[in-house]
Amino acid sequence: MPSVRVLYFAQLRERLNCAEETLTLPENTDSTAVLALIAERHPQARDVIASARLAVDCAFVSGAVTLCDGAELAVITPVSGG
Amino acid sequence: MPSVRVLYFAQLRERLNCAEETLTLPENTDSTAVLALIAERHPQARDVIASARLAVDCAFVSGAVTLCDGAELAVITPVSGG
Amino acid sequence: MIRHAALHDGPLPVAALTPAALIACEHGAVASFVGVVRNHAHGRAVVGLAYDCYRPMAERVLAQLVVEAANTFDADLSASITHGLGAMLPGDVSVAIHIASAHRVAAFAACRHLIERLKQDLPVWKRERYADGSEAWLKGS
Amino acid sequence: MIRHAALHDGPLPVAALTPAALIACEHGAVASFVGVVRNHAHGRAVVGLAYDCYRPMAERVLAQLVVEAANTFDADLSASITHGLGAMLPGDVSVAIHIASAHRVAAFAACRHLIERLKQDLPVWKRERYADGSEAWLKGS
Repeated sequence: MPSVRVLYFAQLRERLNCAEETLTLPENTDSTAVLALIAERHPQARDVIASARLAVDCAFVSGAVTLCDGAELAVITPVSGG
Repeated sequence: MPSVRVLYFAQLRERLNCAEETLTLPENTDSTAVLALIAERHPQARDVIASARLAVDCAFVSGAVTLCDGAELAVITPVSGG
Repeated sequence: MIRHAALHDGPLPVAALTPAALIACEHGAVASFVGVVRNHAHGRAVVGLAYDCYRPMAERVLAQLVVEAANTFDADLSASITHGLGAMLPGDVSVAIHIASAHRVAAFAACRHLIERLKQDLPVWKRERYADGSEAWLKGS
Repeated sequence: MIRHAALHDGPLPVAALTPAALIACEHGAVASFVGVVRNHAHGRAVVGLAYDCYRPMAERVLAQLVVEAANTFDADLSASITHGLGAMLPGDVSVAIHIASAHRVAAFAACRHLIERLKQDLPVWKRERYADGSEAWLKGS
């Protein structure tokens, strides 16, 4: 199972008190399952993660994802730029 | 019958070789009748005047118009600003 | 709240391109439109143009269109609209519209409304000069 | 054809407000959107805000949105999009979008599209500070 970096921003980073962690995740999975695994690990942020999208290597992904060792994942909660 | 100034611009001014003239027109009339009287006076520009709107004292008018001595009329052919 | 509507002799200066004068902390959105003289139109190469204008009416129409936009989209909007007159070359700026409003929907709508209404009602006429030496008054735009 | 997409540390400078760099004689229409930090939001007095950002992804998203707008509205458009980051005060400029195209319909549509898509997909988050001393991360915008 590949070891990946997972990044947190804004409200989620504050809730977890963590900007980044390294996790071991299944190689062939899907974005919903990845977010569910992360939420399971951080029950105090389950509600925030439920509204998030997953990005892998700076691109939004949905459905099936293949994770490689060293991939950079980001949990993108609803954005508020502009 | 009031004496009014009538102004011409752009293509119409060139066709008439006239930027302004003074005409005597009925006091109580309507914009279509005013344009028809002007077209009658300038048959060489009948087609251009047919596409024009009438302005009285710097405002578009349609339907009934009351003309006063010294009013400033303008024959506004389709505009092309911007 | 700023309301500015004016004619300008010649192409608009570079200062007319910026909405900087309208920026205010109660208005979160500024939408702008700038019209530029193109080097081609209706499939022909344009080398220049000249605007004729019924000046007192044009000034009045510009001011009225700003009021109309405010009445329609946002009573508190700030607006600046400037139209150039006379001779211009391709690349010159002929018109600049800036709208500041609390929200972007009203700012975009008012800006779009103003350029469309200007093209309907502003008593200004464009005579284009073409690469082949001919000239023509535009009818509508 | 000019394509510019960038993040900027701090509020945007006044130079970002003008589309002057995009003016070209093949593009008759320039539409712009400028976002300004407001002094009120959701009925509360805002005294400042800070943007957090996933920077490498945000740079990539901005560039992709420009390509998307060109593919959708006009393959030949010029575009500039800049988003500020970090701390800002009411009246500061947080985002500037400029689109130049041959015709105004495409310029307006591409400009509007870019701000709407930016608000959906740009990984940037706004934390507002209120007059009562409290702070909150915005959810959507």
